[in-house]
Amino acid sequence: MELKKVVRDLKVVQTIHLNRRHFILELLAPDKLPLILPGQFSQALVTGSPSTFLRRPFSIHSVDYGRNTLRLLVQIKGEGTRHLSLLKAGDTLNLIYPLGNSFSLPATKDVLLVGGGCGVAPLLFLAQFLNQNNIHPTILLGFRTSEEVSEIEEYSKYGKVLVTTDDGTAGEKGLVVDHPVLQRESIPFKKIFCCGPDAMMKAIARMAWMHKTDCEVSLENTMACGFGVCLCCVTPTDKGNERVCMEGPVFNINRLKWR
Amino acid sequence: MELKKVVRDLKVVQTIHLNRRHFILELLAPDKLPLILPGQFSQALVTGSPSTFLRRPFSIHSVDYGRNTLRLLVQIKGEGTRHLSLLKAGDTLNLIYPLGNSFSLPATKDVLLVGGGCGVAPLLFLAQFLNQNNIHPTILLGFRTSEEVSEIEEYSKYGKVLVTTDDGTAGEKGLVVDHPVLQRESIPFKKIFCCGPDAMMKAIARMAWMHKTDCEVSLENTMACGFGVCLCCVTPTDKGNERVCMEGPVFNINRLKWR
Amino acid sequence: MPDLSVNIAGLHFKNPVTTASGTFGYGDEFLEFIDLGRLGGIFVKAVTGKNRDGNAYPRMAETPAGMLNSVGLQNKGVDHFCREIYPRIQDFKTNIIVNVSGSTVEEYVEVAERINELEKVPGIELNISCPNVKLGGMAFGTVPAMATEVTAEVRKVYKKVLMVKLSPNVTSITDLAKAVVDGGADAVTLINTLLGMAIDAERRRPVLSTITGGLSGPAIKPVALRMVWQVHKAVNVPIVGLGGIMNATDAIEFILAGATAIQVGTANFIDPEVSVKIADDIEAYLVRHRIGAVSELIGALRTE
Amino acid sequence: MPDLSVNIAGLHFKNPVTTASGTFGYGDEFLEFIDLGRLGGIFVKAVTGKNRDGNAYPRMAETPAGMLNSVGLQNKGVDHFCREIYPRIQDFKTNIIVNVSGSTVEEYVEVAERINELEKVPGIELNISCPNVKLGGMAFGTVPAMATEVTAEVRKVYKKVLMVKLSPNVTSITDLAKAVVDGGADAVTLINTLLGMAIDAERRRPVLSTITGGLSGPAIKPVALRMVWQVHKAVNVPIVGLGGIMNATDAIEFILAGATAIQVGTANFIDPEVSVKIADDIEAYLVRHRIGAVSELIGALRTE
Ligand SMILES: Cc1cc2nc3c(=O)[nH]c(=O)nc-3n(C[C@H](O)[C@H](O)[C@H](O)COP(=O)(O)OP(=O)(O)OC[C@H]3O[C@@H](n4cnc5c(N)ncnc54)[C@H](O)[C@@H]3O)c2cc1C
Ligand SMILES: Cc1cc2nc3c(=O)[nH]c(=O)nc-3n(C[C@H](O)[C@H](O)[C@H](O)COP(=O)(O)OP(=O)(O)OC[C@H]3O[C@@H](n4cnc5c(N)ncnc54)[C@H](O)[C@@H]3O)c2cc1C
Ligand SMILES: Cc1cc2nc3c(=O)[nH]c(=O)nc-3n(C[C@H](O)[C@H](O)[C@H](O)COP(=O)(O)O)c2cc1C
Ligand SMILES: Cc1cc2nc3c(=O)[nH]c(=O)nc-3n(C[C@H](O)[C@H](O)[C@H](O)COP(=O)(O)O)c2cc1C
Ligand code: FES
Ligand code: FES
Repeated sequence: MELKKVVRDLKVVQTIHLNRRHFILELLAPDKLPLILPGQFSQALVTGSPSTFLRRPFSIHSVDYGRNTLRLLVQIKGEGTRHLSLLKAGDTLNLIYPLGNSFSLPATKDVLLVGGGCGVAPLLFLAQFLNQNNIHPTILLGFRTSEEVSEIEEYSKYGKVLVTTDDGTAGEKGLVVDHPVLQRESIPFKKIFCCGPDAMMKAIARMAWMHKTDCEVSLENTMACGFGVCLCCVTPTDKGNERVCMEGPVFNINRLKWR
Repeated sequence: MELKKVVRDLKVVQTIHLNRRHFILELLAPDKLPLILPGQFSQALVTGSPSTFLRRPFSIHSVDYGRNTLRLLVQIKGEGTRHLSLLKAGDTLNLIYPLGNSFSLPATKDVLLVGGGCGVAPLLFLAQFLNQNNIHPTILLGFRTSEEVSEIEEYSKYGKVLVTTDDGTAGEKGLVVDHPVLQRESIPFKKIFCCGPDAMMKAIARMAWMHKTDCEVSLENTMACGFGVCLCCVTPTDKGNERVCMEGPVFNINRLKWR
Repeated sequence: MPDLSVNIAGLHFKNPVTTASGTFGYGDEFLEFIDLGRLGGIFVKAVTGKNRDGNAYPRMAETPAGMLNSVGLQNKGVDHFCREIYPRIQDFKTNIIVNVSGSTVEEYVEVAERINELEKVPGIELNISCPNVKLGGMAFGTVPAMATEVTAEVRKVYKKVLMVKLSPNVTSITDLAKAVVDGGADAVTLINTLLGMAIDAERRRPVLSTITGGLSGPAIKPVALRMVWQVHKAVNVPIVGLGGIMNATDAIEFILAGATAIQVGTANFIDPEVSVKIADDIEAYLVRHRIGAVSELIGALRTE
Repeated sequence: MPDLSVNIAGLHFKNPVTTASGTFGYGDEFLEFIDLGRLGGIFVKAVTGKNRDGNAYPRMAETPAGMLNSVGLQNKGVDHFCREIYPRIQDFKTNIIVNVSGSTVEEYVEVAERINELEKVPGIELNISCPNVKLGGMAFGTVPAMATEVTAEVRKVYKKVLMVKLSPNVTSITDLAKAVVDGGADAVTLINTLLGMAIDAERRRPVLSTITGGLSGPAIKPVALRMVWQVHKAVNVPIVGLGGIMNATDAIEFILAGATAIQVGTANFIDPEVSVKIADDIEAYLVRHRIGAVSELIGALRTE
């Protein structure tokens, strides 16, 4: 399979509303899916929203090469995502995909995935991929409240799932970084993959540095193109300003200027 | 009943697709309809069309005070009208209405209504109104082709209907102004009401002048507001530049600078 | 309840929401839609010395997130305004500001002098920026020395609040703002329309009778915000900000950039009730952010 | 089949559709999407004398029908361009034009001299208009005498097609166009971005790290069209027109206003295949209107 970017009209197979703020779009590709790696994302064209001019980036949540479908997990933030939430089976969504680099295949089996908010999106696909490589990660997911806890059975297929909620209505109360599994003298992980709000990723990065654990994060940024030509999405790294949509979205924390 | 302009969300009762280019929106008002006069129009807010910024003007096609509904007859021209054609029962359409002046009640019973294209829209309501005042007009309607001939039974309730089509596939072949009823030495009408493309109205006006027949036309123009404040929609009259949306859309041809 | 009032050169506005000249008629067309008493003020359509027919039609073209107009100062002249319009609108419970235009310094002065006599008009807005009249606004609004001159001459005869409305079609908006402040302006209004053009590709013709026209609406908001911000840092008089304001969020952006009051223009065409909604929603914003007075937001953009 | 080719100062373009600097990378990112050989030309990202990191992020804000950017000429310098990029792109079957930027006349001259040596680059576009670099473009692009000077100095060392890209943030675009033609420009490109600003009302902060940035997209199309039209009437060199072109209709509007070629900018972000579609649809327009050659449309707006 070729790793080639394409622009395609995908057909909405179903829209699964997980809760008031989150939904899944299952999309059928018109031709054979290209090879997609965990951590890669797509740029979705929102139609019918007068205030949405540019495409919107979403991680690939899962891929089914057999059925030629992929899923996006979307959190409703503003007008663009609200319009996407109105899509119904049979509607069309134009995507550019797959974009960006990917999480790396770790050389260890002691792997932790940490996700928060819509940052959980790429982790399902990553967990699946790790399983295919005989790695059964621990998966730590942070949600606002019990109502938003979702897809736990899905994640559980690929590893042990731990949950935190801000209000303690499910799992441990607090932030992901406060979860007991990370509050030990030495944590049982040699590699962490993290995706979520900036503050969360920075907290996890500090912890990883403290424990000298290798860690990759998937950054967000403001994107105009998503395929490397506008230079709007840069982040400072050891090589200067790099594009989050091309050299990223996944970066090893040691390459970032976060210390 | 008060003649007052209002801004209202109306509910779509049904969308009747007459042919590929024309449809009727039947709309239910949320509160008692204000008094609406024949020739008045509404300004419709098109949502979900990124290229449609301003409202779109449409004549009131008919009014049912009993059921508190009104109808618009719309011809698909560009993105705005295309989006309106997608409206379904239960959807909402925001209107400002009723706007503009109206056709006058004639002092004669020998009345001809002439309409072409989407200019037929206000004539149904006018015919209804004339009937209520014991006038049974002759109604001459011009269409492109037989496929677009529609609502003849509706018009027939209020007067005798004559039809022309550009291609002769229904009624007389040719333009409305070429219809035999107008090709006589003296035409049997003392008052003409006309609405349609500019060229058509000017041809009818020339004919009316020739026969010394009184004639009112309903003008189109480019409108930004529709209620008299932007001065974008003026037409030259005997009183200088007048607003088509306030002093019009209906003008007696003698007041226009068409000669 | 937060304090929504603002003050421009001693003139009290019950809230910062006013309406832009040329988009609000003389206010009375809006009586069917809103209670004018809920607005901080209204800026009525441009008044010139003599009757003007304005430009030929078509005068309007829709553009992406905006519109072009080439109305061209159509009005019946200052006499007619004082005799026919003023009596009709003088008792509105809001500040009535008259937009004063002209083709010569003398015409500006003549109109300002006449408006000065109208007891219930507490201020004027000198429109030195209308891009539509050939012998008119453009030059005054783009050459600082001329802007200073026309402002200074009007200042001599006009005793109440004098605002000057600037054109955005200039290399340096701050130079123009400084120029009119030097001429004696109490406040500056910005921005007027950007000069633009629309073409009908099918007919291969310009859409407007005048070929070019003034661009307004959300499309110009980023430019307007930038100019308000630049002028706020450059001069020390209050700013009335406008350009593409469609809702309270937009309005607050202008206030944060440095505007003391804002004007709602093109948005009135799409929703004639929007100005009052904006005033309500600004209040809601203040409550939500626990801000006691809207005046605390003026120029309060955090740039550290 | 209508003739789509156009000619700028002797340089042949197979069709009038090119891509705008800063929105098309170095072209190679588009190889996955389109056949570059179907384009008239590509204008690659700005090249400066030395490496530039560009501005801090956030560098982008979405606006009504447009966007602001404050990328700020990020590039690795002319050495790197000649050594690393040029070999990679030199065999594209289209005109490769290099966008040349700088902070001083010397820097412009240095870069132009180096690019002059690159056999397969038939022209440069002097970017005297980038509003993002403090010590940079702005001044050259807004003061006619400086625009003439930098163009004339570059003209001395640059032997192929010299285009100069103008800033729209000026009172008189025709004065600037005349200035660069006086300096020896073979063609002018217009427009670059309008200077704008975006504010996040909730956080009460500017959206961009640089506070202000360059506005592009459909929002600016009316201003761009107007400037192309004005310049077309004022100077006698070919114009490359751009600003908000999203489809062939937009492109034809620019050509009717006076552009010999057009550039597709921001639209590439929304549809990376759009430039080729525009070329196809221009051809369809010509067929539909029975026009034998696109060159017949240049400046062919009917204004009588
Ligand atoms: C590489 C990448 C992958 C992403 N993957 C996912 C995903 O799988 N699922 C998901 O739900 N979201 C994801 N996001 C975020 C998503 O793109 C934004 O939430 C979305 O673009 C918001 O669009 P909107 O029109 O609804 O909101 P807007 O109206 O554009 O914005 C609403 C609010 O959200 C903020 N916002 C908008 N875009 C971003 C952004 N990129 N980063 C931070 N804040 C932003 C705005 O400042 C504003 O306050 C991803 C972003 C990136 C860059
Ligand atoms: C007072 C009044 C009453 C009207 N009543 C009706 C009615 O009852 N039914 C109906 O179908 N239409 C009516 N129209 C015309 C209708 O408003 C336009 O067809 C509509 O606005 C087009 O919108 P759009 O977005 O589909 O097309 P756009 O994309 O805006 O335009 C498509 C094409 O139509 C042309 N066009 C657009 N608006 C007008 C206009 N106002 N006059 C002439 N050409 C125009 C444009 O130049 C363009 O070529 C009326 C217009 C006015 C002023
Ligand atoms: C139809 C129309 C007519 C206008 N007439 C005037 C005028 O007479 N005097 C004036 O100073 N500005 C006039 N303007 C400019 C507006 O007052 C305002 O400066 C501009 O539209 C930008 O604001 P907006 O984007 O909110 O509309 C007019 C604008 C429009 C759209
Ligand atoms: C992200 C971005 C980067 C740009 N970088 C450059 C540049 O390096 N040099 C330049 O001359 N113009 C640059 N521009 C301006 C564009 O080339 C073009 O002039 C402008 O965007 C208007 O055209 P558009 O509306 O079609 O995008 C840039 C524009 C954008 C959006
Ligand atoms: S979003 Fe354009 S380079 Fe990354
Ligand atoms: S459309 Fe605004 S005055 Fe008629």
